[in-house]
Amino acid sequence: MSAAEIDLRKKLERMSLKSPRPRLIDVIAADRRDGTYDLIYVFHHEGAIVDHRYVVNEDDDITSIADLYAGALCMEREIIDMYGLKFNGVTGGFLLDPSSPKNPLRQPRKEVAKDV
Amino acid sequence: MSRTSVIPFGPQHAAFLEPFHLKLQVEEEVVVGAEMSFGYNHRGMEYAMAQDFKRTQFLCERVCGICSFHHSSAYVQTMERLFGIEAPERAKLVRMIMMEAQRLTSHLLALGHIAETVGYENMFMQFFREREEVMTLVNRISGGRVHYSMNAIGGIRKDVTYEGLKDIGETMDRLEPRLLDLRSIVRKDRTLRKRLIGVGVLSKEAAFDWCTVGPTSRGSGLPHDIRLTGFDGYGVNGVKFRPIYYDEGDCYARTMVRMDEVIQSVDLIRQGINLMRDGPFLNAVKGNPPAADAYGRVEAPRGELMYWVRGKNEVQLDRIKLRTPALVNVPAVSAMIKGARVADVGPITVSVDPCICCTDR
Amino acid sequence: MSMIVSSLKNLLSKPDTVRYPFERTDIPSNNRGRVVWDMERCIWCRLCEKNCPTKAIVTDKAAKTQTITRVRCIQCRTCVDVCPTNTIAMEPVYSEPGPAREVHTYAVGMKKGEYTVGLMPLSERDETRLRKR
Amino acid sequence: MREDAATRSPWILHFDTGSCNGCDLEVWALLTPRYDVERFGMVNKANPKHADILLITGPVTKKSEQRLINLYNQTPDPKLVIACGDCASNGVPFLDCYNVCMGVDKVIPVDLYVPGCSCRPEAIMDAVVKGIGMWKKKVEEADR
Repeated sequence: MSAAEIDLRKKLERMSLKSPRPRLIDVIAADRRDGTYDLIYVFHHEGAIVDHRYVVNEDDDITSIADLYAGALCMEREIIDMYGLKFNGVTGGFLLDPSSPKNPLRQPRKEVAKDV
Repeated sequence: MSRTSVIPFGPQHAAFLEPFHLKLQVEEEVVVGAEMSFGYNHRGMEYAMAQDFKRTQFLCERVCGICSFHHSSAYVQTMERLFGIEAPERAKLVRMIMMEAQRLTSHLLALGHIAETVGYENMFMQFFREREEVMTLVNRISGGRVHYSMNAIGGIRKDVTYEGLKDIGETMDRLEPRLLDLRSIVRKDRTLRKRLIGVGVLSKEAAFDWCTVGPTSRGSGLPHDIRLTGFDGYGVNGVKFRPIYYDEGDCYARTMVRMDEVIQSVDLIRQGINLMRDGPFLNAVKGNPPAADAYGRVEAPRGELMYWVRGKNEVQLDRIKLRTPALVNVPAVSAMIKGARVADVGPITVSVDPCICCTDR
Repeated sequence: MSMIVSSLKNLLSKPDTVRYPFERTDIPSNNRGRVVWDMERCIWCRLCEKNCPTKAIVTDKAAKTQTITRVRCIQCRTCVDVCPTNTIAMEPVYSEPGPAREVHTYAVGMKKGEYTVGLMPLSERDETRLRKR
Repeated sequence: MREDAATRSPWILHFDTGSCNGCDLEVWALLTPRYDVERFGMVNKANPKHADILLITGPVTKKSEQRLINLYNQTPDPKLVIACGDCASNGVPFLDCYNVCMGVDKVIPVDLYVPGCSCRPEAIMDAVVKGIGMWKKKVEEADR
């Protein structure tokens, strides 16, 4: 479990003590174009959007939150398909067929200027 | 202990309008497990929509034909937030009226579909007859039956004329008594009640756990409605309404939520027409979307629809993500279906109004 | 009201069906049907070609023609909105289905509403250009 | 006799290969009171073995490509394929998408193209009426 995930779990547990419990809207992944990915957990809480943003590495083993919200499973499976990230105990193959391109939403790496 | 057998449903099946695959594990007549597979409609819209933010305006309507205007409204709202401008009051009201008109067509389709799935051809035809009235109305107003192409970033592309508004009002007057008749039929009808009451129950806790939205969650006693919080045109400018919800959580409750919302939409359209004042309808934007991100939400017929856009100071967008209501509602079917009989699988699946082109994008 | 009453009402009322191929349907006057050019006014600014979201329009300034692939047009009305001289108009009539994908060419010197019919070119090149992959 | 009976009522199979539902809805509108395509003896059948006319909507996605080929092979000859809408004709609004095959004709032979996004029910009806004529010819040729 990565540090970001422990943080998210703590936050979720703290939030779930509140009433009403926040509703999960979506799990968004976005390419940062340097081998790391944004992972955004979006919640609806008290009439507004609350989001928790984390940065994860390509080969991080991310803990699934499907045990807290069953609906998160499909969102995580989609991220596995689109970006090739790994979620613990979740398999991909949600949207893509074997004949489709692999990880279609990965973007080319940014060219980083080297120190001279 | 009886042996478990597997029944495949789909991808091409009489009960579903769209292709998706359902693998049922059945013991005798009772469903003990279900596995759903999607992706037959996956085109790769999120990649395509990030290519050119102007073209996306037309492309996002083509994500789903049933809720096309909701998609484009959500997109332009998100872009307005990103650009930091606000659409004029008149544009917001026009959007609200057209969104409610589209909700009418979508809900009438869903109601007709469920009537057809339980084998009630007569009611199916009646719902579709009323639906056609709304379809010809939106054709007269926007010029298209399915894709309205009315939205632009910063407002609407073309104003609705005075005659157009009068036409909408007259059509609603004509439609309302017929819809009220249909509601009283759905309330009392024996066939529907016998087929749908107590079937496919989704408890309040399960509905929350599966993150369901829209009529699916409102049928299970969760009064979420983004129209109260998300979209500026509703609930802020003096439009009054209350979310409709039922506590039973069965197929009949979901059907009744849709039936009541049809009447509510007629009322909301009338309120919108009354609030309409003359004024500008477009605050045009210049330049490329800035490198920031924004959320936008609307209440589509199937529930909350969310767009998230991150720009990068170019014509291309860095990332556009859409969370469609069907993505969370359709997987919840596997929770409803457990313990149901095979004959009820059709009505249960249709009662969440599955929209596979939204799920797969 | 019950279903029986409603059914009887329907039985006695006029049918809803439009006898379509034998009589015309009520296509509204602002229906987005198909794009037509009035070539007298075209100033060759190429705005329609540039703004078309699906690259359905090809402007040929040398040959003085405007070409539209009917199955590529998605009736978004962008070209009509951007045209500075009202050269382009949207007819309420929809494009006819047919066994071939038609390309309609409007040229200077033709009568209003007249066009030549061709077949859709193999547009692999366009597609790769659009896809940028 | 067989020929006469068959050509009077062709049965339709509608399959969605990844469209936006716009054309699907218009196909459904054909079955409903206002357009009522059953006047021509056409019935929407979910079984490919019963069908004569295939109404295909949508740019063929990679996952439904094989399913479309299966359906086409299961439909008895002579058969007619109608591609409804722009996206089924050449995949147009979805040009940037990575998971589509750009039109039905890249996968199976198409007899009639219906332009429009989404195509109007009248256009689909025109195509079906035209299609019956073409299909009758095919039946005659097959019987000869």
